[in-house]
Formats: sequence, structure tokens, C-alpha cells
Amino acid sequence: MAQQNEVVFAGFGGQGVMTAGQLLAYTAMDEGKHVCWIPSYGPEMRGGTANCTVVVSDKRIGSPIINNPYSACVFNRPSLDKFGALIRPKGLLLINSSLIDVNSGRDDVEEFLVPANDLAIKVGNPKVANIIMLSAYVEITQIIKFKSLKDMLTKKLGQKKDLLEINYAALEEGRKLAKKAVK
Amino acid sequence: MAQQNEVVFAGFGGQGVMTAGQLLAYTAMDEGKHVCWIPSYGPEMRGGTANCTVVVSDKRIGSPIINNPYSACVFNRPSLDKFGALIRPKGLLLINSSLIDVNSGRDDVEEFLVPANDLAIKVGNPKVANIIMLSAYVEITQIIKFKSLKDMLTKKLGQKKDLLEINYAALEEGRKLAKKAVK
Amino acid sequence: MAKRLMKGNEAIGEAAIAAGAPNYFAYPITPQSEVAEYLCWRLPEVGGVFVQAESEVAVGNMLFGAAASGKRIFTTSSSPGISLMQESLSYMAGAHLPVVLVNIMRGGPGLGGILPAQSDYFQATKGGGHGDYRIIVLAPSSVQEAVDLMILAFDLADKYLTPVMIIGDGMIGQMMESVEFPEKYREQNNPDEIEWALTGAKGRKARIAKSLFLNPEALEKNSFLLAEKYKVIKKVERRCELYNVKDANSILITAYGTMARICQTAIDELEEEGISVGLFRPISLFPYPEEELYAEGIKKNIKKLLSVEMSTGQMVEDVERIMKGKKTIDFYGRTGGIVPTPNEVKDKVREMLGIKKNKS
Amino acid sequence: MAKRLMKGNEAIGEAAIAAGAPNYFAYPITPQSEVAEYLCWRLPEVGGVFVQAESEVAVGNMLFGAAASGKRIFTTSSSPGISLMQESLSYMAGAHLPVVLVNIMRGGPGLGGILPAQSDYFQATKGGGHGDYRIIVLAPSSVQEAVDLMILAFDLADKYLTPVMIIGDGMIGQMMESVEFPEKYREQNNPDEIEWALTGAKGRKARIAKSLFLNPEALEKNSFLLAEKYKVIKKVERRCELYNVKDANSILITAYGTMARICQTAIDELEEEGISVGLFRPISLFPYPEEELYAEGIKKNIKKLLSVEMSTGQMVEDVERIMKGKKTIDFYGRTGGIVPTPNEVKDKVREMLGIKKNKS
Amino acid sequence: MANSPTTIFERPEALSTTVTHYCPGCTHGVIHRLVAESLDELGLRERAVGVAPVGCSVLIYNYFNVDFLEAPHGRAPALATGFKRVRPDMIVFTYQGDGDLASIGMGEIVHAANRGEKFTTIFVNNAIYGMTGGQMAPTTMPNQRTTTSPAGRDVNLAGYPIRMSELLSTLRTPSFIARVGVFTPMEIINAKKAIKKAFRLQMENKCFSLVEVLSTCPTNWGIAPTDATKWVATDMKPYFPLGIYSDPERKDV
Amino acid sequence: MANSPTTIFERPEALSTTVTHYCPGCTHGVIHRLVAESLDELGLRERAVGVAPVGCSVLIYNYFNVDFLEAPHGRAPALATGFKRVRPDMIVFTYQGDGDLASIGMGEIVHAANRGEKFTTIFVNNAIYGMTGGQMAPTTMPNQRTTTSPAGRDVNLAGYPIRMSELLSTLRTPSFIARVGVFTPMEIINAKKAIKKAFRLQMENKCFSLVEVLSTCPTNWGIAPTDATKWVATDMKPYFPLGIYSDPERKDV
Amino acid sequence: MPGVRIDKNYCKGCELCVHACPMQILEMSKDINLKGYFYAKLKEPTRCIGCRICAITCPDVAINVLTHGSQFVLFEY
Amino acid sequence: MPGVRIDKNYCKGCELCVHACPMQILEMSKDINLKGYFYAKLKEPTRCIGCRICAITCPDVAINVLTHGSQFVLFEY
Ligand SMILES: Cc1ncc(C[n+]2csc(CCOP(=O)(O)OP(=O)(O)O)c2C)c(N)n1
Ligand SMILES: Cc1ncc(C[n+]2csc(CCOP(=O)(O)OP(=O)(O)O)c2C)c(N)n1
Ligand code: SF4
Ligand code: SF4
Ligand code: SF4
Ligand code: SF4
Ligand code: SF4
Ligand code: SF4
Ligand SMILES: [Mg+2]
Ligand SMILES: [Mg+2]
Repeated sequence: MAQQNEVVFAGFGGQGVMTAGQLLAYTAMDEGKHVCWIPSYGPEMRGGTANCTVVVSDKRIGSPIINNPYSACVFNRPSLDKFGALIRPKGLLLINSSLIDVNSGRDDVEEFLVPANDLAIKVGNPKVANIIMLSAYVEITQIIKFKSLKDMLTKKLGQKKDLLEINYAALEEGRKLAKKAVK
Repeated sequence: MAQQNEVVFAGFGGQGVMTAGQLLAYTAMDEGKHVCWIPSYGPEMRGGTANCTVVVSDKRIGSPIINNPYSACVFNRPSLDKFGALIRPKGLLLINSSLIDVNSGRDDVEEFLVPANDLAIKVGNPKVANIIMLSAYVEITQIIKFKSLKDMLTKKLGQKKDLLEINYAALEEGRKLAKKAVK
Repeated sequence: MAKRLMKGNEAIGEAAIAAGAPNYFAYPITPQSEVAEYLCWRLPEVGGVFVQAESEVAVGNMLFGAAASGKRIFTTSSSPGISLMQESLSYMAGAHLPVVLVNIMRGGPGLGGILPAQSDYFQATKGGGHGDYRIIVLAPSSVQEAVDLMILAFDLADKYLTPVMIIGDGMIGQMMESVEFPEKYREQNNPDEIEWALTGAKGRKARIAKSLFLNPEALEKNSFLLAEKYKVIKKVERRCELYNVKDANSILITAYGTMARICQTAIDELEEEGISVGLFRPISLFPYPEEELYAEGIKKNIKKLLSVEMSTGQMVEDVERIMKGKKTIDFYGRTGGIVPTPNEVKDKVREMLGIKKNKS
Repeated sequence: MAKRLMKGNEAIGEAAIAAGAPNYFAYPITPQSEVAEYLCWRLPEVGGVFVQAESEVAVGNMLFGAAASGKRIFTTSSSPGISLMQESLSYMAGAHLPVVLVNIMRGGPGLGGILPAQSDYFQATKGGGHGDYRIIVLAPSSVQEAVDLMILAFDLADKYLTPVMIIGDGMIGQMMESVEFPEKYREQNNPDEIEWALTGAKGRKARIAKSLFLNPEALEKNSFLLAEKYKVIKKVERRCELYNVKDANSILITAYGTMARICQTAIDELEEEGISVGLFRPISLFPYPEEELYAEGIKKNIKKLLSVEMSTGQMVEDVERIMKGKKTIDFYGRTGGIVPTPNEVKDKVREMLGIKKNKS
Repeated sequence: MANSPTTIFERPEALSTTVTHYCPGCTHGVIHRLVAESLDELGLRERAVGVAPVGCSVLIYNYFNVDFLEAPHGRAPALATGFKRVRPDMIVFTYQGDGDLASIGMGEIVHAANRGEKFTTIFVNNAIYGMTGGQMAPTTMPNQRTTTSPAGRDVNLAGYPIRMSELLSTLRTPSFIARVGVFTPMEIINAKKAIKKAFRLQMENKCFSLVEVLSTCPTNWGIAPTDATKWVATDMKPYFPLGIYSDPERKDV
Repeated sequence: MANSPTTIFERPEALSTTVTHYCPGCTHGVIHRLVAESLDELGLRERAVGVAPVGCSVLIYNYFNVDFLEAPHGRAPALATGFKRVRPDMIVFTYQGDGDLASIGMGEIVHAANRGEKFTTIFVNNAIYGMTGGQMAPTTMPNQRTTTSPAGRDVNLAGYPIRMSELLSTLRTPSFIARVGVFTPMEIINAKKAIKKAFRLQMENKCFSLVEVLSTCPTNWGIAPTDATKWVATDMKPYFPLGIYSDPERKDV
Repeated sequence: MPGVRIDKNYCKGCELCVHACPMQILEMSKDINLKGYFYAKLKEPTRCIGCRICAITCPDVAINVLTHGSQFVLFEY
Repeated sequence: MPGVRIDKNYCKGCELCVHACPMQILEMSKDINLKGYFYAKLKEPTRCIGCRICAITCPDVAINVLTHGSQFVLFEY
């Protein structure tokens, strides 16, 4: 894995893209990495798309603003259109195939289809689509240890047993899918 | 008379020193001279002494602030103490002897004693002490024509007949006294 | 027109009327309350608008609203009052609105005092408000010049659609000098002839006077537009005056406003002593007459420059920047209401030249 | 203490608590309202004071009152809000009171936008208020540095009895990075141990916190006292950081805050292209690290300097002044919420060196 | 010709066709429409100038076919004063939120009202700072949760909500001041009457006029639009009684 | 020992011995003394902090043996809020003129009162801007001549005088608000009672307290001190009724 | 015979009209509009009395009301 | 037997006390004090009832009131 990895989580407000990014950042930090999470804020916020960029690096991080990120997890069509094009060659793109029926059309990036919403409904809570996506991303990139991510979730959700169960399930679904994909 | 002449009118608030200065300035302007009238303003104003400086010159006036004026008309003791010392050598000092029983003690300035208040009461209005002093100053310095000063008073007081009379009288008193003094 | 002997504060008010701007919004503050005390009866005579506002914050925003009408409007205040107008100034600059403000400076910081000072130079010329904007700043040195610059200020404001500020120390406001006003007073602007004025969306698209641009590209565009405007202003609106400038000069004094007049007297008296000193008086402080100063300051007969100010040293930073370290620049300043006298300036010059002070 | 991942705005709030200043007065404004949203529940936990004021004008003056108690107090705001504090800032500076303000800058002028900008440099460093005063200005480039500088800011404010302002662009407030706070949080000041604090005239003469000096000599004395203070500050409180500075450098970039980090990335990437560029990052903007910049900029390997800012060009004027015309100084800026990207910086550098842009 | 339909309700001319940025169910939209209808019905659109606040309605000028000024936060009444004084022939109105008018803008609104400036203020009271993300406003209800009062407004530290209509009607200068709501169709009808009268009085150069409208902020209140209108009726209305507080045409107020 | 005299009236300890700069007969002096006496009698001097306004009383700190802050024009209530919040154990008061409090300081006083800040405000209403030379104040009487209303205050352009006590007592937050006068010995005695109660309530940490005192400005009114006190009684009092407008200890106000 | 026209692309799905209609003949559609909102639609057009209550309630001015021929007016507006 | 002490150098000659004294036993002196003001003085000391009205009326706190032995109190203050 590159010395510095950047990933954008992008989707509608409410799809939990900010949380997904923060979970990744928290976990990476606990693993002793340099991290920087930066949200898009401003006009587009109200009633529009939301996105955040997470930079994970072994050394001190320079620009928090990334023109061409290494990777992106896109949850809706507008996000695919915007970030699909920005990813670096040899980059990585995870597409929420539950809501997006096309792909980036790029041949210079690795593309994975993750039916995040469908899987979420399957595990019993549409809200965990972001966890499924995140878990798939982590499985593919190994940017952080899967176990650390699970621990972080446990830490964050604390007592909420039932919620915890569903999130664990979501983690597993994402992971399984990724394993298949990466074959 | 010097190319530039400066005179300070100083006394208690209410003694009409500002008006005296303005009358001089107005008249000198009408005679085509460059003039600048500048009041002292600030803390000392409220319930204290007041003074203004009038600069009359044949050429454009530089500093409106004069360290060592050519002349001064002082209406009360504090003013004498302050300005008596500042006057230029060979300068001119008019002292309101009605309220000031000492003199500057300087031998390098010309000094005139003008019992302005007494003369004012004599002509029937204590308020015209300033006019008496001004008229004496004009007579001595010839800085402006006596006639122009009289015209200015007429212009300013306009219809107020009785007031006018008293002011004319004041002018005469000041002038007489000065004539005597200058012999 | 006949000469009139007038107090600076009153002349400033009359000048605005002459400039076709009989619309005044203000809040009292020493040493310039005479402007309001004059205009409160004078404006009704000429069918103008006089509003005593509840605060300077309100004044700044009344100007903002009134400016959008296309008519000429103005205010006068003094240092602390001007500080309270900084937000609205930034808004008006951002919305490209013409407005004229007069700051009759008093000693600061804080409540300070009410005597003359020049310690708001930075605030006026570098922009006391937030964001990428500048305002035109003019500094008169006599009552007559105050009148002339007032009229110019309104023309520049309309020409460049920007706030213009006149800064004068307390003396400018308090002293009486003879002044002449234009024969013919200017008519008020006709809003219907102004393509940006808010006149009602009748038979045209609605107009908006605003400074908000949620889209960053648009906001940047507006800021670059402002920057362009300032470039032009810097090119064509520089104004200054030279006094006693000649090859014999060994020192060039920079001073503005009344301070410059005081230096003139010092220069005349020094000349008699055989010490030749020139004076560079910027009339526009923004744009600063940079080329002009450099051209004079660089002359090889000039040993040193001396910036004389009623402050602890503000304009001197611009003089340093402009002279690019080519000459040593000295500073003499008094502040808080104390005005450097001709004698002090003379002493400073002698000291710079290593000349013993001759008794006086 | 363990690392924590925190939003800049929240970290700034926590840092104040660590600095023994759990006393906060503020009015909401994007992009820094999270500070208040964090402190409104966090301060009660530590027995601090949280007041949501009615306006920034009130905030500035609440700070004024609270500062006179001798306790450490602070506020945070963004550009337009800071403009409204200028009068009170001038008063606090004049009264020698310690206070810390944070300006999370957004695009201006006027209402502008809410995205990151650096266009309040002039206002902060030249004094947006009236009178002869300056304030200390610090510019962090990471969340951790924001925390460290917050703590430093309170120490400097107490040491010099002056307002200190931290200016960061919107990114500093919005981004999350890992931060560490001091093991031991500082106790609050004990007013009874502070010789100027207002603690009640018990067994001593009454104390007055004021900026009014009707006597001009006294006011001038106070202004010269301030000037002396700034001299000392300029001597001992300059702070800056150098990055990739070496003899191979052909260009020296000056940039502060987040902008500097972006330049670092550009510099790293340029280095790979074989283009060697150094970075001079002022951490204190007032006092500006003048000697340090001059020393680096004057090195003969440096062909040109480049000031990169999120503005239409403000700090660049100081760079020009400091470099005394010894080197050509170029400027690159985006503003209004648009942040120059590493690519833009790289392109600009190549252009300055006359190097063709290699495809990327 | 019973089969050529006639329109008995449509978008007023003074409103542009732009879709607003307001959240679903936000009654800013209703209030916009009432203002637009009043301008149209009184034939004022073409000589009207609005002053936008800083708040969610800052973009109001995108939704009106009317000239607009954009004021600094809270200062709309000062801008309106400035404009109206130099153009007394125009119709001027400010549209302000509760943070804008009752917090930072307190001084400006009180003094404009007291000078009797001849403009109209539409005061939208939604008991919160909407635009900046739901902080406490001076009008926030006791114990109401906001992002700066997460445990609910503590009246011992923040005081009670300010009732602007009551406060302003203590001024002796003649004025028209009314509080209305838009939380039921009936109230919307009354609100319309008040707003129209406010403009009519300005038209007749009678006095300063202000209509306070109890409005909703479903987003920051964190409830559905339909619950939001209910909350106005059950929680806000009792503390902010509706009615006319000052009327130049009625001496008995 | 009937021949060792006992003093039954003397200068309060809280007052310094400095001669004030006030004009002859200016009742600022009386009000100063009433404040000083109240502080002494309640034993508060040593833990009191005053906030001076900008106005003729800007130099008040020269006349008290009490710590003082000097506020920007109109902002004293904000300074008092800031100080009192970090030092709730101290006794804080502002002393403000009508220009200071009712004009530029409107926002600060209304919000401090509404938050229920635990400090005391002495509001000196002399219907004019004294310090700056007699310009019109928000409290200037209809047709009263001032340097900015030489023909008398025109209520059609400048509106009517603002009654701060009435305005502030519309706030729901508990407070003590009273208007008193110092134009007769009897009124001075009542004024003293009100001011002392205001401080007592602060001492008991009860509420915000404000006492509006009708005062004179012989100099700028252009009349003799004795006529000035009469004018307050005949012209000001009818428009500014004396009395208690809000009292935490009386629910029937 | 009156009727209402709902421009679904102005509709933000707030449901205020649905609750306001005295005849209870409005409902939310199952599908979404361009903005992704479930929009309001007329359930039983024939029972519409043209009272305009839905229209005056709509914050987004998505509703027009028409009528054929004479129409009694429930309220002055 | 009560009496008042007027410190003439605090007096600014406003005459408020003169008008306030219920016994009308105060008057303005013919000569001026250091500040140039005609100051107030006691005309008929013996008739002073020690009511303190002059003292509470004085804006410049120029008046002290003394008494020998018991003194009836006209008003609580
Ligand atoms: C001087 C200044 N301070 C603060 C802000 C930030 N701000 C923007 S809108 C707003 C409050 C909006 O609330 P309100 O007026 O109630 O309008 P709403 O959004 O609720 O309709 C604030 C504090 C600003 N833009 N300018
Ligand atoms: C920001 C600001 N604006 C204006 C002034 C000028 N100023 C000083 S005192 C004053 C008004 C004083 O009147 P008031 O508050 O009634 O007090 P008074 O002198 O009548 O006792 C004004 C306008 C100032 N110092 N600061
Ligand atoms: S945030 Fe609140 S006030 Fe703003 S648009 Fe949304 S609902 Fe309306
Ligand atoms: S000017 Fe008026 S208020 Fe000021 S001291 Fe004199 S009399 Fe009193
Ligand atoms: S017009 Fe009346 S009846 Fe018809 S849909 Fe609308 S509300 Fe219902
Ligand atoms: S009220 Fe308007 S926006 Fe809301 S659901 Fe009905 S039609 Fe749609
Ligand atoms: S104490 Fe009473 S009686 Fe004696 S002088 Fe004073 S007012 Fe007159
Ligand atoms: S009241 Fe006081 S100041 Fe006035 S005359 Fe009497 S003693 Fe003198
Ligand atoms: Mg609101
Ligand atoms: Mg007053």
C-alpha cells in the first residue's frame, strides 16, 4: 500500500458518508498513522450531496485538499460523476451498485460494485450501508486491520447491543463481498 | 508690520475671546489677507480658560499652530501666565488690567495695559470688554484698518441698533486708549 | 463665488451640498459634531436629508441602504465611530457602492482623547474591515482643500463605485480659514439614469445590491474584480504635492494633512538657516503616490527621508516599502493630541544632519 | 496524554480549557459555530463560563469586562464578526488587557461566503481599529498547532497585557486531525495575585481599566508605552518554520496556515521533478519574522520569492517591504473560498522558472 | 362557457419561478408568498425594494421579482431607513429572522420603529438560528433544545424568550405592530390580512409597520413539518399571543 | 456631652474628595452620592466594580473609591456582563447616560436585562447628549431645542422620546426596574431608596436591576440649575412617570 | 367543477397540504420527483371543492386551483 | 442644636440648597471662592433645624450637617 492513501466518501446527506470517513480516520489514528479528515462544507451542504476526504499516511500530512485522490467510495450517481473522474490512474473506486446502475467507464482504475443498500436491508437496517461500504473498502485496501475497525465500532456503539449486532453483520457482509471480488 | 502676524486671544470662557478673534479674522479676510483662526478645544474647554490664535499673513499660511506668537491679548491671570512667556522677543502684549494687577515682567516685549472691563462697564455693557481690547489691538498694530473693523461689526450686528451703539462706543474707547498709549 | 471664513467642519458639510450630496447620516462625536450641528438646519434649506442615527453601526448601514438608491450620500465621524463602521464598509466595498466618509481623527486607541491625531492611517489605508477590499483615502491640509477633496471624493466614489474616505486631524475640523465654493452647485444624481441603482423592477429584471456569493467561483470573481478596480485606481488616481523641492535639498520630509503645513513652516525657517529640506505631501493615501515618492526620494542629493506624523509611526511603513531600502528613513512622531511643532521638526532635521541646535 | 481525533474547532475550545481559560463569550457564525456547540456543554463540566452574546459587538465588550478580572477569557468568530469587534479591540489594547480571539476566516468582503480564506491578514496585522495599537497574530497550519498556539496565545496575552489573535482559514476549523493536549491542565489565574486586576478597592487605592486620557501628554505616554511593548514583542516573539530550505532552492515560497501545508505538498512533488523550492512559513504574523525572512530570501541561490495566499494579495506587501527590493517577489492567490491546489502552486513555480508544464 | 377553466389560485407575479432552497415544510415559503401577494394586490411590486437579512432567507432576492438589498446581519432596518429617506416615493420592506432582528439587530429595529421610519418589517420568528445550524435565539422557548442549549434553554442563564411585538409597542411613536401565525390555513388567512395592511399603511405614508410571523424550522427543531406547525400552536402561541399590538387606526391599543 | 457635635450628614466613604468637573447644579453629582451612600450602607464598596459610560460621567472613576472599568460608548452592560459572569462574587454596576444607554447601547441593555445578568444599572436620563455639546438624545422631549434640533425635536422625523423603563419591563425575565427623580428633596429620598434596593437585590443575587433617574443638564438646556429641576418636574415627569415598573418581590406589576 | 394542479417538481413532500385539505382528498405519491421527494397528488379529484386551502398552505407554491364556471368562495383571501 | 458646615471650595454656586432649605436660612455670599463661584452660606445659623435637606440636595456634597445632642429625624434616608 502507498505511503499515503486518500479516500473520498461521497453521497447524499443522510447516507452516513461522514461517519464512514470518521470511523476510518479514528481507526487509522489508533493504529498510529497520521490522519486527516476533511468534510466538504458550504452551500452544497443544505439538501444536497455531502462528502469527506480521509488522508492516511505514514508521515506528516501536507495538503488536506486532494486534487486527485487515490480512491473513492461513491454512494450515489452525482458522486460517481464528480469523483469517478478525479481518481488517480491505478486508483480504486467502490460504487454503491444499489443506487448506481452505471460505472465510471475508466479502464485505468480498479472498480468494485458494492450493492450497499441491498446488503444493508438484508442485514436488517438500511442505515448501515455506509458500514458495508467501509468494510469492503478496508478489506480490499487493507489500509487498516479489519479487527481494529471492528474494535472501533464496538468502542463507538458501546452498550447499544442490537445496533452492535447489525453493524457486525454489516462488517461481515462487506468483507465477504470484497473477498469474493478480490477473489 | 511683519509679513505674518499672529495674535492669541485668551481668557475665561464667556469673556468673548473667541468672538474677538473671529472678528479680526473676518475683517482681515475681507481685506484680502490670508487668515487662519484656530481655537483651543478639548479638556480645558469645560469650565476653564479658552483661547484662540489668529494668523494673518500676506502669503499662504503654514502651521496653524504657533509656538511663539508675535502678540497676545490676555483677559485673565492664567492667560497672562501662560502666554506672557510665549510671545516672541519684540512682540506685543495687551493685558486686561481690570482683572490683572501684575504684568509679564518681560522687558523684551511691548506691553499695554487695557482696563477692558472697567471701560466696558463705562460704555454700559460689561460684555463688550472683548471689543475694547480688539479695537486697542487693531489701533496699535494697524494689522487691519479700523474702518474695516467697524464695518464688520456693523455687518455682523445688523439691525440690533442699541447693541451697535454700545459696540461703536467700545471701539472708540479702545482706540482712544491705544492712541494715548502709543502717544 | 465670494470667499467665506468657515470652520473646517462646516465647510465640509457645505462642500457635500455643493457636490450634489445633501444626504447626511451621522452620530455625534467630538471633534466633528459641528458638521451635524450645521447640516441639521442647512440641509432642510436645500431639501436634503438629515438623519441623526442611533449609533455609528447604524450610520454605516444607513449609508449602505441610501447608496443603493444611486443618490450621493455621506457621513462624518471620528476614530472610534469609524471603527464601528468597518463591517458595513466591507459590505459596501463588496457590493460596489459609492459612499463618502469623513474621519476627523482624534487620539487613540480606545476612547483616547479628543485632540488632533493621525493614528488611523493603517485603518483607513489597509482596510479595517474583513476581506479583500480597499477604499480610496484622501487627506486635505487646509479647509479649502477639504472642500475641494470632498467634491472630488464624490466624483471618485461614483466613478469607481467604491467607498471614499477623507481623513483629517482635529485641526482640519476646528480651524477657520477662508474658502470658496463652486459657483454652481451640482444637481443630485437621477437614479433613473443609473444602471445599477435600485429604482424598482419596472419593465426590467430585478436588481440586487449584495456581497454574498455562496459559489466560491463567483465570490473570487468579485474579489478579482475589486482587485482590478484598485489596480486602475493606483494607476490614475495618485495625487501629491511637492514643496521646496530642489537639488539643494539634503532631506526629504514626507507628511500629510495639517502635519505637512507645519513642516512647511519648519522648512521655510530652516531655509533661512541655510538648511534645504523638501516636502513630499501625499494627498491620496490610497492610492499612495508611490512612483512620485520614489522618484523624489531616490534623487542623489537626498541623504535621508523623514516621515513626520501625528502617530507612533504608520505611514512610515509605506515609505519604507516604497523606498525599497535605497535610503535611510527616519521617523518623527507625536501622538495622542500632541502636534509636532515647527521647532520640533527643525530640531529633528538638524539632529539628522548632525547640526548643533542653534539657540532659539 | 493519548492522541485524540478532533475537529479543529473543537480542539481550539478544548485547548482554551487546557490553558486555564474556561471562559468563553461568543456569537454563532459559520465556519466556527462548532466551537460554541462544543463548549456549551463542555465548559459547565469544568466549571467554566459560557455566554452566547447578542452580537459580536457585545462579545468584544464582554471580553473587555471579563479581561479586567484577571482571569483568562476568549472568543472565536469569523471575518464579519471580527470586524464588529474592532472598536472594543482598540479599547482593550489601549487599556493593556489580555484577551485571546480566534478568527476562522471565511471569504469576504461583506457577507462573502463561508468557505476558507486568508483575506483578513491586513485587518489582523495592521490593526483594524483606530489609534496607535497592534495585536499579536498567530497562524496555525494544523489542528495540533492550533492547540499549541492557543495555549501560547494565552501566555503571551498575560505576559504583554495585549490582545492576541489566532487566525486560521475555514479548513483549520473544519478538519479533523489527531491532537494531544497537555497532561496537566492549567489552573485559572487567581485575580488576587494580579496587580492590575479589578478585585475591589479593599485596603488599596481603586484601580481603573481605561483608555481615556484627556490630557494629551498622558495619552501620548500611553501610546509610546504601547509602541515600546511592540518593539519588545518584535524582538523576542517572532516565530516561523522553514521547510525544504537548502542551497539547491531556486525559489523561496512564503505562505502561512493551511496554505503552507498545501505548498509543502507542491514542494515535495516538485522536488521529485528535480525542482528545488524552499518554504518560509511565518507562524507569528505580528510580529512578522522579518530578520528570518530576509536572511533566507537574500541567499544568492534564491532567484525569486513567491507569496502564496488565499487572498488577492496581502501578506505579499510585507514580504516586499522586508525584502527591500533586493529580490523580485511574485504572488499567487486564490480567494473567496477557492483554495490554491498543489498543482496550481507547481504550475506557478514552473512558470516562474520558465519550465514547460509537464503533462499531469 | 363553463368549460374554459378560470384560475382562482396561482403563483403571484412578484414571486419568481425559482424553486427555493428552503427545507421541506419550512414556512418561510408561505410568508414569502403572502408578501408577494400583498405587493401584487396593492400594485407595489414595481416600486418596491426589499432588504434581505442574514439568515436562511438571505437568498430571498432569488425568489422575488423585486429589487433587493442585502444587509449585514441584523442591520436591515438601518439600510431600509437610509434608502427610504432618500427615496420616500418607493415602498421599502425588510424581511428578518429572529436572530437577525431580536438579537444582533435589536438596536436598529427599536430605533427605526421609534423614529417612525415609513417602511415595513416582516419578522419571521422561528425560535431558532436556522441558517447556522440551530443555535439558541433570543426567542427560543424555555427548555427548548438547540445546538447551543443541548439540555434546553436555561432561563436562569439565558433568560426568557423576548417578545418583540410587546417590546416595540411600548414606543409612543405611531406604528402598526401585529403578531400572526402560518401554522393553520385560518392563521395564514389572518397573516395575509396583517401583512397587506402593513404595506397599505406604508403606501399611505402613515407609519412604521411590523408583522411578526410565528414560523417553523422543522430541520433544526428535528421534527416533521406537520408536527412543527402543531408545535407552534401548542408551545409557541401561548407564549407569543397573536393579535394586533399597535395600530394607528385604533386608538384603543 | 451635648457639646460634642455628632455628624448627621457627611460625604460617604465611597466618594473620593475630588471636586467633580460637572457644571454647577448638574444632578449627576447627586446621583453619584446616592450610589456611594448605598454602597457604603450595604457594605459593598470593597467588592464593588463600576463601569463608566462615555458621557459627561466618563470620569466617574475619579470621584469614587471603587474599582472601575471604562466602557466604549453604550457597551457598559456588555462589560458588566463579562465581568460579573467570571466574578459572580463581586458587586457590579454600570452608570450610563441616556445617549449611552438608550441610543447606541440599546441592544446591550435590552439583552443584559433579558438574560437577567446580576448587575445594577444607574440610568441617568437628562434628555440630551451632555458631553458632546447638547445634541438630541432618544429621550429628548418633543419640541425640545438641542444643537441638532435647533427648531425643537420634530416627532414626525425623529419620533417620540423612548421610555426605557417601560420598554425593559416588557421582558419576562425577573428584574427590578424603577424610574425616580432628583429634582426635589423628596424625590431624592425616594431615589435613594430605589438605588439602595437595586443594589440589595444584586447582593441577594436576585435579578438584574435598573434605576432610571431623571436628571438635569442646566448647561445644555441653557437654563439655571433651579429652573432645570423645575423643568424636570413640569415637562419631563409627565412623560416619564416615576414609579416601580418591575419588581421581583411584587408580582402585581 | 373545480380542480387543483400540483406541479410535482415544486413539491418537497412536506405533507402540509395533505393534512390541510378539508376533504382529505390529497395523498403522497409512491414515486419521487427530480429532487428525490415523494410528491403530493390528488386522490379523488371529483370531490375537490376548490376551497384553495391546500394552495395557501403550500410553502412551495406548488399548487394552482382552477374552476369551471361559478365557484363559491369559502373565504376572502 | 444642629448646624451645617458648607465647604465653600466644593460649592459651585448652583443655589439648589438655598431654594431647598425649608427654613430659608441659606443665601449666596457676595464674594467668590477659589474657582470663582459665589458660594452658599448660612444666613441665620440659629434657626437651622438640622433637617439635612440642603445637604441631600447639594450635587457637590459641599454640606455637612452636625448636631449637638438629640436630633429629631424628619425623614429616613
Ligand atoms: C456579523 C455576523 N454574525 C453572525 C453571522 C452568522 N449568522 C448568519 S445567519 C445567523 C442567524 C440566523 O438566524 P435567524 O435570524 O433567526 O434566521 P433563520 O435562519 O432562523 O431564518 C447568524 C448568527 C453573520 N453572518 N454575520
Ligand atoms: C462610538 C462613539 N460614538 C460617539 C461618541 C461621542 N459621544 C461621547 S458622549 C456621547 C453622548 C453622551 O450623552 P449621554 O450618554 O446622554 O451622557 P450625558 O453626557 O448626557 O450625561 C457621545 C455621542 C463616542 N465617544 N464614541
Ligand atoms: S433550516 Fe429551518 S429555517 Fe432554514 S430553511 Fe430549513 S427549516 Fe427553514
Ligand atoms: S454638560 Fe450637562 S450633563 Fe454634563 S456636566 Fe454639564 S450640566 Fe451636567
Ligand atoms: S382545493 Fe380544497 S378541497 Fe380541493 S384539494 Fe385543495 S384543499 Fe382539498
Ligand atoms: S404542501 Fe406543497 S410542498 Fe408540501 S406536500 Fe403539499 S404540495 Fe408538496
Ligand atoms: S439643615 Fe435644613 S434647616 Fe438647616 S440649613 Fe440645611 S436645609 Fe436648612
Ligand atoms: S447646593 Fe451645593 S453647590 Fe449648590 S450652592 Fe448649595 S452648597 Fe453650593
Ligand atoms: Mg430564526
Ligand atoms: Mg444625557
